[in-house]
Amino acid sequence: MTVLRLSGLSKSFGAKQALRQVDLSLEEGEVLALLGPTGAGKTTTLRCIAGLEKPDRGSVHLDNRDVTATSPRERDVAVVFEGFNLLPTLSVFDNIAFPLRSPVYRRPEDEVRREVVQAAATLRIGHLLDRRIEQLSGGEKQRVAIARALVRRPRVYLLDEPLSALDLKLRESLQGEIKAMYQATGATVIYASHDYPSAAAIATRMALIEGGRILQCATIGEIIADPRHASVGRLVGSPSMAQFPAQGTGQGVEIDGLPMRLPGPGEAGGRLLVGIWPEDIELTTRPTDGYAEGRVWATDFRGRDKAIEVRVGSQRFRKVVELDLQAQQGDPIWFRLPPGRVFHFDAATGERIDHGPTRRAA
Amino acid sequence: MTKTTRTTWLGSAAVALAMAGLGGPAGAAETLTFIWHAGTCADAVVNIAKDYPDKNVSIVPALVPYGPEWHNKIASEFAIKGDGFDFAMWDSQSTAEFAGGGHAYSINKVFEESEYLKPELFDPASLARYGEYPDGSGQYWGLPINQDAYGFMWRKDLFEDPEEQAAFKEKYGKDLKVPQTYQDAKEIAEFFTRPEEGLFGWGQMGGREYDFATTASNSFMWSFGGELYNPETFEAKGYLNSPASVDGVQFYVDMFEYGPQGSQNWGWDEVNAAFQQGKLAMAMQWYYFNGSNSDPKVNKFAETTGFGNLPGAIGRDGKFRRQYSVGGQGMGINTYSKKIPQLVKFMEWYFQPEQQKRYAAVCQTGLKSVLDDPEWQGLNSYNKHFAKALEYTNDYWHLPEYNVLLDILQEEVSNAISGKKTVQEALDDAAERHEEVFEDAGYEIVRSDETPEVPDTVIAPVGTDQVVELSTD
Amino acid sequence: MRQAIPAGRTAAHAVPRAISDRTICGLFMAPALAILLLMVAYPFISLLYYSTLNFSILNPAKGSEFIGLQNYTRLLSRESVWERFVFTGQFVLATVVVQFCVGVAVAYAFQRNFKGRDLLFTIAMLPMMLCPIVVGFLWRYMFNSEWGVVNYLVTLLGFGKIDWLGVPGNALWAVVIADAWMWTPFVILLATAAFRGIPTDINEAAEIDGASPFFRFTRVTLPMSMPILLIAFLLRLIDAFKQSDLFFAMTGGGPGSDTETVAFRLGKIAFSHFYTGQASAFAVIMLVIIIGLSLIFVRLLTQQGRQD
Amino acid sequence: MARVALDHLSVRFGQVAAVDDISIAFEQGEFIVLLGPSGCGKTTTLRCIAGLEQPTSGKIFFDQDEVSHLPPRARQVAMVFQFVSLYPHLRVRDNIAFPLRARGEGRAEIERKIAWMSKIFDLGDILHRRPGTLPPGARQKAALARAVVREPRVLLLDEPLSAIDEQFREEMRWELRHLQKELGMTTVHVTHDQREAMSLADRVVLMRAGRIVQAGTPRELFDDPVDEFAAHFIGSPSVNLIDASFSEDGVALGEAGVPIRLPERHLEALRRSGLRRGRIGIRPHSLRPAGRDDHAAVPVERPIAYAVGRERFLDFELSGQTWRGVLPADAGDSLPERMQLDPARIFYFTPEGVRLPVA
Repeated sequence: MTVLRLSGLSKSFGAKQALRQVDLSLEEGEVLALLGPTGAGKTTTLRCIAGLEKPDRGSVHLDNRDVTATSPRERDVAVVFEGFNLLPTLSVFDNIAFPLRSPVYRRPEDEVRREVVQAAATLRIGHLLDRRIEQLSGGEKQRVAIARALVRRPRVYLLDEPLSALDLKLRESLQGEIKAMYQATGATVIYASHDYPSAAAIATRMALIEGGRILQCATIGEIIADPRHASVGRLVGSPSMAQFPAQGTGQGVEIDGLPMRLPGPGEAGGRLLVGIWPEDIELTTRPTDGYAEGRVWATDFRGRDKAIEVRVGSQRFRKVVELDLQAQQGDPIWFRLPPGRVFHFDAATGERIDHGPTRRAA
Repeated sequence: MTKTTRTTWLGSAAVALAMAGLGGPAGAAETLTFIWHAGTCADAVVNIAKDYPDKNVSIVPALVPYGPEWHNKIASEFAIKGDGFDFAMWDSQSTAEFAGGGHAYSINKVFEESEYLKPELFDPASLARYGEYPDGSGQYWGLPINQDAYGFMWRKDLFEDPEEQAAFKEKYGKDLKVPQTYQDAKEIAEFFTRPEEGLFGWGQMGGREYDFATTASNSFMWSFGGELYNPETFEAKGYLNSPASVDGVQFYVDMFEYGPQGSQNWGWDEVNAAFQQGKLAMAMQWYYFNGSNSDPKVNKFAETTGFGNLPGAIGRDGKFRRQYSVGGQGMGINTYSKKIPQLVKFMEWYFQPEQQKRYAAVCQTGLKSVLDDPEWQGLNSYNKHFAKALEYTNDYWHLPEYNVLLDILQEEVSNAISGKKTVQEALDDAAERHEEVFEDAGYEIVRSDETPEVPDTVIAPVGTDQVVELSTD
Repeated sequence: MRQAIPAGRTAAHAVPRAISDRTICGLFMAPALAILLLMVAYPFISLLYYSTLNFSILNPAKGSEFIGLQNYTRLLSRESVWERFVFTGQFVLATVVVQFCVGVAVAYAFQRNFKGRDLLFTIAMLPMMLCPIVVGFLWRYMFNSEWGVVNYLVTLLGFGKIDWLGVPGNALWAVVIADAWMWTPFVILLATAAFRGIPTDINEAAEIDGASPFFRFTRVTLPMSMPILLIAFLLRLIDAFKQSDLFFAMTGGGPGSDTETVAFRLGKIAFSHFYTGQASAFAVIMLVIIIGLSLIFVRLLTQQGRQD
Repeated sequence: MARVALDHLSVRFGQVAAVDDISIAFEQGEFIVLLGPSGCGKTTTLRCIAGLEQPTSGKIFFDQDEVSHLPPRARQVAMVFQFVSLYPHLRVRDNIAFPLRARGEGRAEIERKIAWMSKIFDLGDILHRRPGTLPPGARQKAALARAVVREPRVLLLDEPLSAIDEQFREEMRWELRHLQKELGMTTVHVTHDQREAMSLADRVVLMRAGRIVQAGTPRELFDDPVDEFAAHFIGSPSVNLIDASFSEDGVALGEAGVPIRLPERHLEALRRSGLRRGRIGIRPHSLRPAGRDDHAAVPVERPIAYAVGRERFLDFELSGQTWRGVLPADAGDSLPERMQLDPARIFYFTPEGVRLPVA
């Protein structure tokens, strides 16, 4: 069942176009990540859904009801913002209980208690219920904020970068908790983030947004197999997609500054971007036929493996490699782009110009 | 709030309301507020008023420092027609300003309504000085409550020291005695001016504040036969800058040579302080301060301080005149006060001789019967001189614009003292500016063909051919 | 204002569409605007009105005559008035410069940790809390040329006694000293706040960069505290421009009228002479000057902001 | 560039030893990261090297020169701070010129060095802008340029990346790593972020309570932690840990006493230690679906599988605790019943947290 549907949502603030024709729909129990860089329109989208912002055009449907013109309290959604917006004067318990005591959702007090305790247990903050907000750490506050949204059991949860203020370890543990929470309650969630790993860890589907436009909305597997836009490639993956400015020759594609000719769709003289997921780039530490020579610009040790950045002229890419690969900064390295694994994008618009998924699916 | 407490609360509110309603004026304490400058006399009024038989009435002082703030406070209240005070002691010259603006309550009405308060209780001169406006109209706006005049004090120990007397005789060829003329005073002042000993001959005020310089210089000006203006023709030119006026002010300015450095900007406080520290052989000072200057706790030379009247001067017409500034305040009533009947009752009590005698022990009463009383005259060394002094006092403009005129004259005299202008220039400028004020205020200036060298002969007493000596005991 | 509109919109969703957001905004702001109008605009307009009249509030019976800009032309054509502005300018310049030199230096000294610093700081703040008239009389006695403590110190140093208050040039400095004594604490306070607002990191960074204390002060501390110091400077400037109490108590404006500031003169015209019309015109002129000064500083501040 | 040596360095604040008798040397050109939780003494150590803090005892050497008590100005070090690394009132070029002017260098020399820095750090576009108008990454790059421009003997970095958004932080790590190697400067970097430490360091110095817990390459710390603290602090996702009881028969995990078969050589070592109880740790990436060999395997209860990018994780319960392992990318939808610990990568800890050598 479709819980939420956005159609043709547009919104501008003065000269700034925040949203352009945003279409999205969300099925019951689905967790959708809204992934995009800062300023892409994530927060505005969430605010339109919550009713905190009125779109200039387009509509918001909740359970097939047009709610575009209704006030936030008439919509059954809960929002967790990047900040904590908790009430510092109240205890943790009272903060979580707050929505249940508000006029719209008023419940009997024993039921309130039950719900609060249960939500607190889900987020492992049962022992904090009597504390005051100011005594909590950042991670604890964030859990309280999530519990406060959880307790009301709304139709849709809107999480706006709820983890970006936290450090890595805390973020990882909260990711798990948010996952556990929605799996346990079957909640419908939109999770807005600029951080691909955390979005990927939580979401079943991803909507990639940039410049107020939805570039693609699909499962991660689908996105990897068939990225629709150059920006999608830059937003997804860790490291993200390698992209090389290139030129069409009529017969194929020539990557700028590299002795590499690849089959491709480019017209003669057309500018394009050749994209490839780093995992598909083949490397070797010895000069090899058909491989281009680059230089290791920097390395990044990641515990179980390491990433390297390779540069040749103005071209560069990053790739995770085995720890044992002998590649120190400044070392030469040889690489190859297997032809079946590359995508072609229009250099000016970023649109894909070849069609269909590559052979390989995730 | 529980039900019981609410009932109780309502109950007590009702009682309170009922009390307020029933009590009325009889139950409520009445306060009569007055404005004055802080000091012994204001304290005396408050102290005496504590014994006022009607215990429902209390007298509340609203005191300000002496100076313009005091005038301005009264004036500001009048400007908004407020009843922030019921009565006030204002300077003699302010009567015109406040009565002219219609803010003062007529004392003639008080005389009519009261059984006791009548003009005869006061010296006619005092009454005129502290309450009459316009001059000679018989319309009174204040009662003399604190009479004051410029007086004179000197160090008897110095004057009576045989060595000093001999030295003086040696130098000036005459006896050292308390001066009766400024000409004499100047020689004595010169004689006692010994900066290396920390002793100076003469102390006088010259400060720019309020009326400090003007009241002092006027005393000289009048004694030399000068005048501020001609009240008939409203000429200031030819009067304020007449040769006689210039003589007087010049003499005043010259006298600073016999005072300590910086005394050019002294006020009464500095004159007192310097005298009390024994730095001055002679000083001109208001009678008002004699109370404290004769107090050994305040003045370590109190026992050997002589109090008396200021010298006079022999003017360029050869006549002797002795005139000095009147001080002190009249007591006026705020016409916007809502408590005038209660106030008049209080005044009837306060102006009884019994109360006034108590008052006169520290301040200068205006009640004739007390002033004439030998008992009061003998109370200290200066009361008898004060009774005499009133005959020689003079006052400046009784015009509503006096404050502007005063400020101009203060400025110009101050310019002369500091040497920024010569006395002639300063008085020329002052006369010019005064006439502008007169014109702005709508007075018609009738220009005479000729102006007198010594204006005093035209509009006031001519003076005497002989020096009229006053007692210095 | 942009901030307020979305909030208004949100509220508007719940109510019938008959009233627009803008109207609601207006309705909410109306009481505040009315109060502002009453508190600021009314007195100002009546000030402007009075400034065109020949009128004394103490003598209303005499009536008020409309005389256009005569009050202004009269004031501005009088040399003595211009002299007052020149003197006031000298005073303002002198006192504010002294206050800032001393205040900033003392505040800088207070940045160091030493024993009794807090107590000393509190004591240093005291003069600011006193009533200006009291301060005036205090200094009047201290500057008394015969027995004042200042001349005592001067003679101890082997100089002759100075007539502090009787000579215009000296009197200016005497009042500057008194004014600076009273208001330097304000500069210390704001400068201290400004200095403390500079992150320790910045100073440490400069120290590591090899900067000497003086170099650090002039290149880091001072420029970084400039916005607050500018505000303090403006406040002190306006306040000094309005100074009259100290002159009233210390010199009475004398000798002559040489140490009358414009505010002192205004006070006299308004509340001693009760030339209400002329005083209103004078007040308008002063106001224009103060607004002009403020605008200069607002521009400086926004310029600084824009550069960041 | 200098070799930096700390010799029995201690800093006390009252009764508290912020730095407690540290001796270590940093080689010329080495990228050292001081890592640890807040209050471990890493920042104090850095500040001692800078001269902003005075050691209570001990000495600091730059090459042969003892600098322990020299003022910061005299040490020729450069430092980049966490929050305010640039003077906000100065343009980028004046920021870079600041240390040169502070030392009174000539105008031409200053111009030359600004040009040099601009080239290395690619600052062309931002030289004339003020820090407030710059994105955080560019700001820190300019801060680095300011630090490096006067060729310090040591470059000190006090959490320079922690105030930057995660987005930019990753980029800055790459830049920093590259530049440090490029310039070959002895660099001491302080952070509490193990990811950053691993990424940047030639050698990580892990600190706790004023002492050095372990110093070594990132890989040494990851693969061979000296104690439970080090094992836990380093690595993301975190190491799985569980209480274990050791007996003659074998090893049982958690309160539920889940038995686990371990290699004989491990049991032998445990027996030799005489311990009855302890803890066992395994990193998620060393925990994979068990093959036919049931050696070192644990049962999977309540599994939740999820993907992060192309990696798939499996969270499951083991005796009431959540453990995390990885699933191969090519595994289907069916979840394993047992997960296997890579025997070579099991950590054994005493109840006090000290690592038992087993292998």
